Parts: sequence; structure tokens; C-alpha cells
Amino acid sequence: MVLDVNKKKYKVIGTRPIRHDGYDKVTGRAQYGADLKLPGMLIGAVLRSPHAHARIKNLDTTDAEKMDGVFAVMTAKDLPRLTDAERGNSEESGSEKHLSENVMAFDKVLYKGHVVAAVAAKDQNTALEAVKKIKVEYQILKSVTNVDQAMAPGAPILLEDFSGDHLGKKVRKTNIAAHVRHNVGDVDAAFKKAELIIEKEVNMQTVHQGYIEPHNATAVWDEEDRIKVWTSTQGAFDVRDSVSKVLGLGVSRIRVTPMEIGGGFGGKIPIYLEPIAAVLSKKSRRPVKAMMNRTDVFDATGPGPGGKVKVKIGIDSKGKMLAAYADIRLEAGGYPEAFIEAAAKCVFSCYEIPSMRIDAYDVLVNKASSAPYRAPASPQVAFATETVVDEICLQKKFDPIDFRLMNVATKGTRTALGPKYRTIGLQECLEAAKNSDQWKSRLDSKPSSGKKRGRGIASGYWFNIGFKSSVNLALNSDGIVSLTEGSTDIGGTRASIAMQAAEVLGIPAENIRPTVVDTDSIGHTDVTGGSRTTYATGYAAYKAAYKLIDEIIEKAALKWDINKNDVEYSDGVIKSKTDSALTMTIQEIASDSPGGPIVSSASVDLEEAGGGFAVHIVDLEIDEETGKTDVVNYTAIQDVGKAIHPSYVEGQMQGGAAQGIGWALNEEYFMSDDGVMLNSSYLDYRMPISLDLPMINTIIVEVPSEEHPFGVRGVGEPPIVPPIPAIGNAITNALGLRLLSTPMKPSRIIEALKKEN
Amino acid sequence: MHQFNYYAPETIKDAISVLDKHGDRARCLAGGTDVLVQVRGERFELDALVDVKNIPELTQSVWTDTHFIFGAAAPCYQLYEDSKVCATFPGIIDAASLIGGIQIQSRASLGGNLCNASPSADGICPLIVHNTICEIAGPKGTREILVEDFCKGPGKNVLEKGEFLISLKIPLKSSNFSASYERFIPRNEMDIAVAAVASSVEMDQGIISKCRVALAAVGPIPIYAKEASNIIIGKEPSEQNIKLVAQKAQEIASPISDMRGTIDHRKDLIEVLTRRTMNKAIERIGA
Amino acid sequence: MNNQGKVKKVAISTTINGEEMEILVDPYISLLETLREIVGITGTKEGCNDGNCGACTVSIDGRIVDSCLVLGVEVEGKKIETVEGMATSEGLHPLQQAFLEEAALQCGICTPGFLVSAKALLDNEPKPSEERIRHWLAGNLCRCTGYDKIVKAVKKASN
Amino acid sequence: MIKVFLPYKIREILDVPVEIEAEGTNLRGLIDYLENMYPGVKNQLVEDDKLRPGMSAVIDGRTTRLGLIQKLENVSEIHFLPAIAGG
Repeated sequence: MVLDVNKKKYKVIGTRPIRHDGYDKVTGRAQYGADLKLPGMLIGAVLRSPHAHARIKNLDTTDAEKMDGVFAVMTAKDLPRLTDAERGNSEESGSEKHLSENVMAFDKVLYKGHVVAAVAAKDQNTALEAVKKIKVEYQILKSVTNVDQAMAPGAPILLEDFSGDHLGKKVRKTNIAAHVRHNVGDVDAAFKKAELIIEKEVNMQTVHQGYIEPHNATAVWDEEDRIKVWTSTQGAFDVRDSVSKVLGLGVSRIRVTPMEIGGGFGGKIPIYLEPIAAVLSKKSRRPVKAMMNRTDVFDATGPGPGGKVKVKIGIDSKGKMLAAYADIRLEAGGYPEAFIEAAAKCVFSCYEIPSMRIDAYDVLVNKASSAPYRAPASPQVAFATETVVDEICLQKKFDPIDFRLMNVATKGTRTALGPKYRTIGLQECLEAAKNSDQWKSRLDSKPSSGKKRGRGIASGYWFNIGFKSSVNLALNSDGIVSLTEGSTDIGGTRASIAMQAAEVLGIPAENIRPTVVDTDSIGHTDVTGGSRTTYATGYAAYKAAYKLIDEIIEKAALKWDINKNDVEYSDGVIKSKTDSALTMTIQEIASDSPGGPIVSSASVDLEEAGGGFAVHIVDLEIDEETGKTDVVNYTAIQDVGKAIHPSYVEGQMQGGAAQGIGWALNEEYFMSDDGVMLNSSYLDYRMPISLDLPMINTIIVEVPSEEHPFGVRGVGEPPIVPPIPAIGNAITNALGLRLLSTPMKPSRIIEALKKEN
Repeated sequence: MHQFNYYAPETIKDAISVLDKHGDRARCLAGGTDVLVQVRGERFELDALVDVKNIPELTQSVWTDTHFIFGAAAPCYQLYEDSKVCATFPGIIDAASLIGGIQIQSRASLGGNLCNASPSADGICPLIVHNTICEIAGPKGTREILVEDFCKGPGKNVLEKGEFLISLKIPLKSSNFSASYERFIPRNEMDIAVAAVASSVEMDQGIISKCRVALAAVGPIPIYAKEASNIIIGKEPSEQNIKLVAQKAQEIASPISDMRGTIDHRKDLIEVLTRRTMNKAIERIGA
Repeated sequence: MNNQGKVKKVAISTTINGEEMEILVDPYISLLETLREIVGITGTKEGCNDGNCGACTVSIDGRIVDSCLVLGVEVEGKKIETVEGMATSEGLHPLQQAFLEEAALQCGICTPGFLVSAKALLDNEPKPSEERIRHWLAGNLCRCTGYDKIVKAVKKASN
Repeated sequence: MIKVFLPYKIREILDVPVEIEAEGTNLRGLIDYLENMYPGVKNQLVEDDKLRPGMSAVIDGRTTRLGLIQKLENVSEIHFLPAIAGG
């Protein structure tokens, strides 16, 4: 269902053409990173630390080097040393030093799976055997794997030469990489006026993005010190920048070709194997391909941070929110960046609250360095806030949608970080939720199965980044337009970008041929992430299409020898405004365009899309004897601004909901006491399978963004935010008890039920 | 991974000779769904992997006057696509149709599941409650052993050097017999049992004349819960009596806490699943 | 006793997507690796290499398997079908067409496995219910779609 | 005059009130104006004649991508905030 708030009529936008890359993907022709084979190519393998925290006392690669079939062995000594500890405080993507040390440990390993050495050999099996011959002497250190352990006095310190930033003060010997605060209004005074104050603290286990394709990278380092990299990434230019920093080479020495990508969800933004493949290639003078296995992926990539979030909200006698406070502690992993600023931005994002204070802590723990995971840190904080909101509704007998509407954030609402919202669509989403079939349906509280049913609702937010994108267009002699762009296509963005150019040009989507190209072939384009691709790269395509029309008009005017102001273009046809006999199609102008082919290019550097909100409703069925929870009905409602290709918009909403459901119910890093993830396989990580989910109903709400010509907002991230609290609230509705830790797995439900009785 | 050779003998004799030659550096390959993962994960090193699927006895099934005999390497689908097996042994089918997904069921066998001797194996408890017998061949000839005596510890079984499992023999039962198997997993497929129970019941004029209950994932090997089973023999299948069996089974269970479940939850589950499988088995006799 | 250096490649003859071929494989490599590295068809994907994601699903004599859990040497004399064999000169298989029309793929890495699995289902059961489809596809993980559109596409192809 | 809000930690370090008023035709001018009022502010916000990495300026709800050259016309409030990366 699409609720069309935006009444504009479009020809291409809002239709559902077959995606341009679809044929390659259903026939097995599409080339993913692991499919690449280059002449003379070697296979790289890495040695990983079995310990969560240890000092490397000695590293001996002699035996590996001597093995038959081994062409190169590499350690961190082969990387330039970067000592810029100061920049470790950068919120952006960590310092060069941390970036490098995460790729390969220099003198200390900070998590199980941390790479310490690498080998290139004639085949996979030889490479793996050679890796086993590398001898490492470790001094094992005590590890910390959660925020409580890491923040405790006397905790072992992960980064010994690093200073944390605690409200602007430099602090040495701390695992708190950053403590930030945001403050709006007088929170303490506002709480004093509150009639009811509810406070809850939630605990989140670490989770993984879970993309099916393991990381991979292939590299060739040539005689001119130029490097070609082929990899599975969400951002070819980010890989180029990161590899350039780690290897100390200018960006233009590095060409990154993004291969088809088998899922990312944020986890394929960081680099891992790329510099290693490059150095192995340099040493072996052969192309080198390196790939991770599934255990490597769990141990050493991702994860999405676990942590603790405490939220306190005070309301007045009518139910208006007066004050809110949040204490957010998230795991950064071995190096800083747990997305605490994003957490602060999201925690109270759905509500208008006059006074707010947020304290957030970025905490180093002995786990892989956290990577963004779909709306990074927003699900964690939404779990706390939406639980508190649900508790208020329960205690004060408010209808959960009416209460949310009474306190809803709208245009002009001041956010916790300070700025006021521009046009947003949360209110419209809540109203759509209220009118949805599921919300209006009666919940069968005593189904024939004898199990308990419950319904929950929650809201969520992600702010949709903007940033840089570039697009080139070329009109071919057959009237087809080639579109080249730099955004890797994880889920149909070739189509959504091409459709925006097609709309402007007034031609069918199939007449645009989109290609994702390497970093030498297009202007800088930021990551496919932050829900920015359809928004920002689509905007660049929109601009490029208008420039192409200018070119077409100019060339037509030349050809007809008339003033270009007398030429008009519409839907692939060029006409003279003054002489009705003068008309031609774009094929005609393209096949014989005076002064050269018709091309255009455009770039953008955008601010945020204006924010996307989602509201989810879930009906659960719980077996009180076993604690098993099944999702029986689900509706995802979301303001997407404008749905370019509604099928892929629905797909994002459904996929995000599915990931959130998995996170809520079963997914977790189950750690041993010495910091090892014990369930590092798909078997035991327990992502949802087809039998675990019902059909996921979608309601697309369209409140156009003020920042985009078609009103596009980011779509990918908001839908992972509401599922966890919605499920938590549904469990409360079913059983009359509340779970405050993820995953809300069967054993926890049984434990809680026993405690109740 | 250490490199190994592949052998595909066509007779039991040839298989024994390869297995005997390589001792514990050889393993049988049936479905491969455990052994290939383990050898890749370097749980052990092999010089020889002996594919037993080309030996006719290992994949055939035969009905005799007294037994249903099926090859140790017969894949799960071979059982659940056989309507006679489904009608006769629904308790066995419960397990055969939920091991892994369809892909795994194309390859994995109950014999392989047994040899792998995992405490949480789905196939072993149903075999136990059917009084199933293992036929083993080795350098010293063949021998038979009850399934409940086959496992010796996690991943350990009674097979001696050069021996391998040929087939499984289920004694034929009266029409007053049935069985059921249920496991608890947090998802709906593709999981390892957190706890599981198989129950079989034989009724004689409204009274339970025979009963067997077996428990998985609550001890180092799948457990035949004899004391629990015996409680109800000679009694009516009342809710109360079944509850007593379930409580005893819960007592017998001695699980550990690990990533798949906690001690408390596993013990609770054993109680629930014993009741459910007992009831299901009894219901099946009626039907 | 150590094997190193004594393990010889094995010649096998097999039929892949209708084409009979003789190939030489190390006895310890999987069918997945055989297809990707020896035969050189890479439509069959590796997601976990331990039988828990189904991205490497192929069919052997009409039955679907995880090709990571089959040895290359085991397929002597057998008929293998992979995603590359689904489309014919007539065009896409109805499942491939339905996956495109229903937007049943996002990143596409799991798609070959789902297609091969679903084909085996429809070959035997032309009109499966939603529940049956979900049960049949339980061995195929998808992290992008939430399965909704995949199930719908299989339904559509069955009509 | 434009209302300006600085990040909590800069306010703490330099003892700046929550809300201050300043003016400028562009962001550079506004920051110079702030520097006159609260010496040290510029160093907190600017590095190498650019907004510091990790610092962003939100002008009436829109995060400027132009940095110091951003023109300020009919602006009522500006928030300086840590830049936030996405996933």
C-alpha cells in the first residue's frame, strides 16, 4: 500500500520496472568479489589471533616462507608505521594509526580474530597450511568484553598510548574513548514538575550485520607503485581513501573497482583485506585474492555494538512529555567509534520534549572494531525509549498511538542536539498505523494453539546522510542513455538512480543503462550507506539529466540553425517552438549530433535528507512452556518521502524488519569468559530463516523531503529501529512482564515467567 | 586442511580393509554433513575418507518378518519418501524430516547421525525408543549392539579400528505401538536441539505395556531414560501418570549451560517435551 | 602416517548443466570449489562453507544439496544442475522471471541458491502452499529481503 | 543577530553560555565574531582554514556542506555539532 501524500504525477517514478542488473543476478553471471580470477593469481590467507587481548612478543615467519608454493609472507612491519595517536579522537573513521592496526596488529592484538600476519600461496589450501607455520609468542592479557567490565576501575586498558575525550578533557589510560553530552532546557527542573517519571535500563548484546557474502579483496601492485583493487564494498572511494592512508600512497595511485556486493548493512564500509592483498601482491609480484570464511566474518568484522542504555522520561498530568534523560554506553570494539553521536541524535527523535540531557560513552572492549550496522546505534537507544513510552502508556492507560501523537515530533520541533526539524512525516506514519488493518484487527488473545498472544508497537528514526555523489550521462546513437555512477548497488539502486534520470528525460527506465564504475572513472561518490544512495546519487542523476537536456537543446539548435531558446524538449522528442515542421527524436540528434556526442555530468554534496521515521506493529505468539516466540502478524509503516521503485522500498522495509526481529529474538555474540565468540557460525548465530517470519505488510507513507526534487528520503535504515522495542512491548502485552535485554530468547522468557510466579 | 585421499569401495570387505589400514586417520563418508565440516575445521586430520555409499547394503532398505533394516548411509529423504516407513514409524520420520533443511536431508543419514555421536543428535533418541539395533562390520566379522549402547561420549562411539556401521534394524511393532520425537529450537528449522525427547509407547487394553523415553542434549550422550520410562508401564496413560514420567525425565537430565541453552531451561524443556511426545505417541496409536 | 605429497588428483566424468565433461580434482575439495575453481562457473556462491546458508545449493540427480558439503570426487557419473543451467535458449526459467518481477532479490548473493532450491520444489510439486514454500526454503538464508518477496515470487512462478 | 549554539564540551572548556548571539555574512565571519566574544572558540571550530574534521554547522535545520564559505542570509539559528557518520 502506498499512501500518496505527494500528489505530483510522475511517468517513471513510482513504477516497478525490472532492475537493470537483475538478469545477471538471476542467471549467475553477476561477478561478485570472490568470483574474480586474474592470470597468475595467488590466494592470500591471514593468521588471526586466538586471544582476545594479548601482546605480541615474537613473530616468526621463517617456516612459512620456506614452504613450497608460498610466494609472499607479510607482517605489520610491511605497513608504514603511523604514530598519529592524537587523531584517534576523530569521530569520523578513526585515525590512520587505528585504521592500520585494525588491518594488521603491530604489537598488540585487541580481539580474537585480529590479523597478525598474512601469506600468499599458489592455492587456498597451501596458503592456509602456510599460515599455520607462522609462530607467534603471545603474552596473554586480561580481556574486557562488555561496557561494565571495560569501564570498571582497574580494567585492563586496550589502547595504552591513546587519550580519551571526556567532555573536552584529555584522559589517559581509559577505555572510555569519548564521553559526550547534549543538553536542551533545564532537565532537572523539568523532572521536578513531572507527575510521572519512568526509568528503564536495557542491555544489548553485540550483533552482526550477517551479510551472506564474506569479505574479499583482490589486488595488483604494479611496477609504478600503482595499485588496482577489486573488492566487495559499500564505498569504493572510501576503500581508496582508507587504503591510501594505510599504505601511505596518494589516492590516485589506487584504483578501486567495486565488485557486485553480497550484502553490507554498514559492515562493508571498513577495509580489512584490501591493504593486505596489495602488500602481498607487491611482495609476490602477482595478483593476490584474499577471502574470509564465515568465522572470520563473525570474529573480526562488523559487529553492531552491544551496550547499555538508560532512559528516563517525565510527563505531566495530561501525558505531555516534560523532560528526558539518557545514559548511553556502547561498545566500540578494539578501536574508537560506537556511533554515540548518532545514538544521541536518535534517542528522543520521535518526541517533542522541552528539556533533554544525554550522556553518551564510547567504550573500548576486546571485540572486533564496531562497524556501522543499519541505522547504527538507533535500535539500541530506541529499545530503551520505546520501552519507557510503552510503560507510561500501560501505567496511565494511554492508547499507545494516541500518546505518541500527543507528543509527536513535527516540523519545528527542537531535537535533543539542538536544531529544529524541517518537514518530517512521523505524525503521518502514526496516523497510518492507527488506520492499518493490523491495528484495527482484534488480537486473538487466546488462540486455539493454547499459546499467549501479544501486540506491540514502536517508532524509530534515522536521519539519512547526504554527502557527495557523481553521475555521468552519455546519449548513444540509438537514443539509449548510458549512466555511470560510483554508488555500489546493494539492493536495486542502479534502478532507482536510473529512474530519476529517466523521469527528467521523459524516457522509459529501460532506456537508461546504469553502470557502477571504478574510482578512476567517476567523481568522488560516498558510501552506499546512511540511506543516502537513492537520495544523493539520484539527485546527481537528476541534475545530470537536466544538463543532458541542455546539451540536446543546444545541439538541436545548432543542427536546425535556430536560436536555442526556440527549442523545446519533452519525453525524448525535440521540437522547434516556432516551426512545427522541425521535430526530431533523441535518436536522431544522437546519431548525428553536431560538434560531438551529447554528454553531461553532475555532482552533489548534500546535507541530510530530512530524516525518515518508521512505525512497526507486531503480533506475537508465545509458548509459555518453552519460551518460544513466533511472529504471527507484522506491519511496517514508513515515511519514505517519495518511493522511486516501490518494490525495492518495500523490500528495504521488510528486510529491515526481519533483521530487527532476529536481533530482538535470537541473535547475539555469545562470549566465553576469555573473550571468544562461541557461536561464530550461521548454525548458532541464529538469523531468521524463511519459516521464522510471516509476510511483512508494508505501508509506504510519502511526505516529501524538502531537500530533494522528488522528495526522496532515505529508506534503508529506519526499518531496523522499531522491531526490537515493538517485540519487547508485545511480549509485555502477552505475558504481563517486561524483558530488558536482547536477545529476548526463550530461556529469558521462561526465566522471567518463573520470576513472575 | 591436511589433504586426504578418497576411496569409494563397493563391498563391505574392501571398506574394512581401507579403514583398518588407516585406523583413526580414516573415516567413513556418508552424507558428509558432519565429517566434512569437522575435517575442514581441523577437529581431526584424515589420510583417507571412505565413501560407503557405493556399498549396496549401506543404502538399501529391507523389510523382513521381524525387522525393518535400512542402510546406515541411507539419506533422510529415503525414509520420509517411503510411505510404508512413514506409516509404520512416524517417530523415526519426525527426526528424518527435521534434520537440517531439504539440502541436508538429501545427504544426511540416521546412521551417520548416530556415528557422529553428538549429544544433541536428532536421529539417535528416536532409534533408541524403537529398540533399534546397530549392525557393525569389522576385521573380526560382524556384530550387533543396541543403539543406546553405541555412543560413548561427545563424538565418541564403540566402533573399533576397521569397524563401521552397516545398517540399522528396527524391530517390527504391533499396531498398538507408536512413537514421537520433538526437539526444542529457538528458530523453526536449521538449528541444533536445545533439548529433545523421543517417546515410544505400546498399549494393551488401555494400559501402557511398554514405554521408552530418550533424551538429547542433556548429557554427554543421548540418554535412554529407563527409570522414567518404567514409571508408567502397567498404568493408564493419564495426564498425571505422564506428568510423573516427565518429572522423572527432568530429574535424569543433566545438561550443561552453553551458547545453545541453560541448565534450567533445558531441564524445563525435557519435562515439557516428554509430556508432549508421550501424548503424541499415544494419540498416534489411537489414529 | 602422513599423506602429504601422496594425494593425487582424481579424474571424474560428470554432467554439468547438460554438458558431459571430464575433470581432474583434488580428492579433498568440495563440489562447490570444483564448480567454481575447476569448472569455472561461479554462479554457485559460498556463504558459510558448512551447510548453513544454502548459497551453494545445486542439484545432483534432481535432489538439492549444499555443494560445500559434497566432495567433487563424489559426483562421478552424476548429473549436476546449477543456476547457470536454468535459463534455456527459449529464455529465463519462470522462477528467474518471477524473481525479477517480484523484486525478490536485493544484493543477489543468495539468489542462485534460492532459485535452484525453488526449482527442485516446483519440479516435484507444481502448486505448493506458502507454508510448504517456506519449509522447503528453510535451508536458504537471505539477509536482505525478509523472504516475503521470495515466497511471493515462488508462488507466482507456480501459477 | 543569529542565535548560536556551541557543543557542550566547548561551552564547558571556554565557559560559554548555552545560547549566544552573533553575526556574519558567512560562516567564517560569524566564527570571527564569536572569537572576539570568546577567545579560543575559533581554534575549537576551525583547523587549516576549514571546519575541523568531525565538526559540522547546522543552519536552521540544514547541515551546511560548504563550510566556512556558507553564506548566512535570513538565518535565525546555527548549531555547531559533531559530524555524524552513517551506515
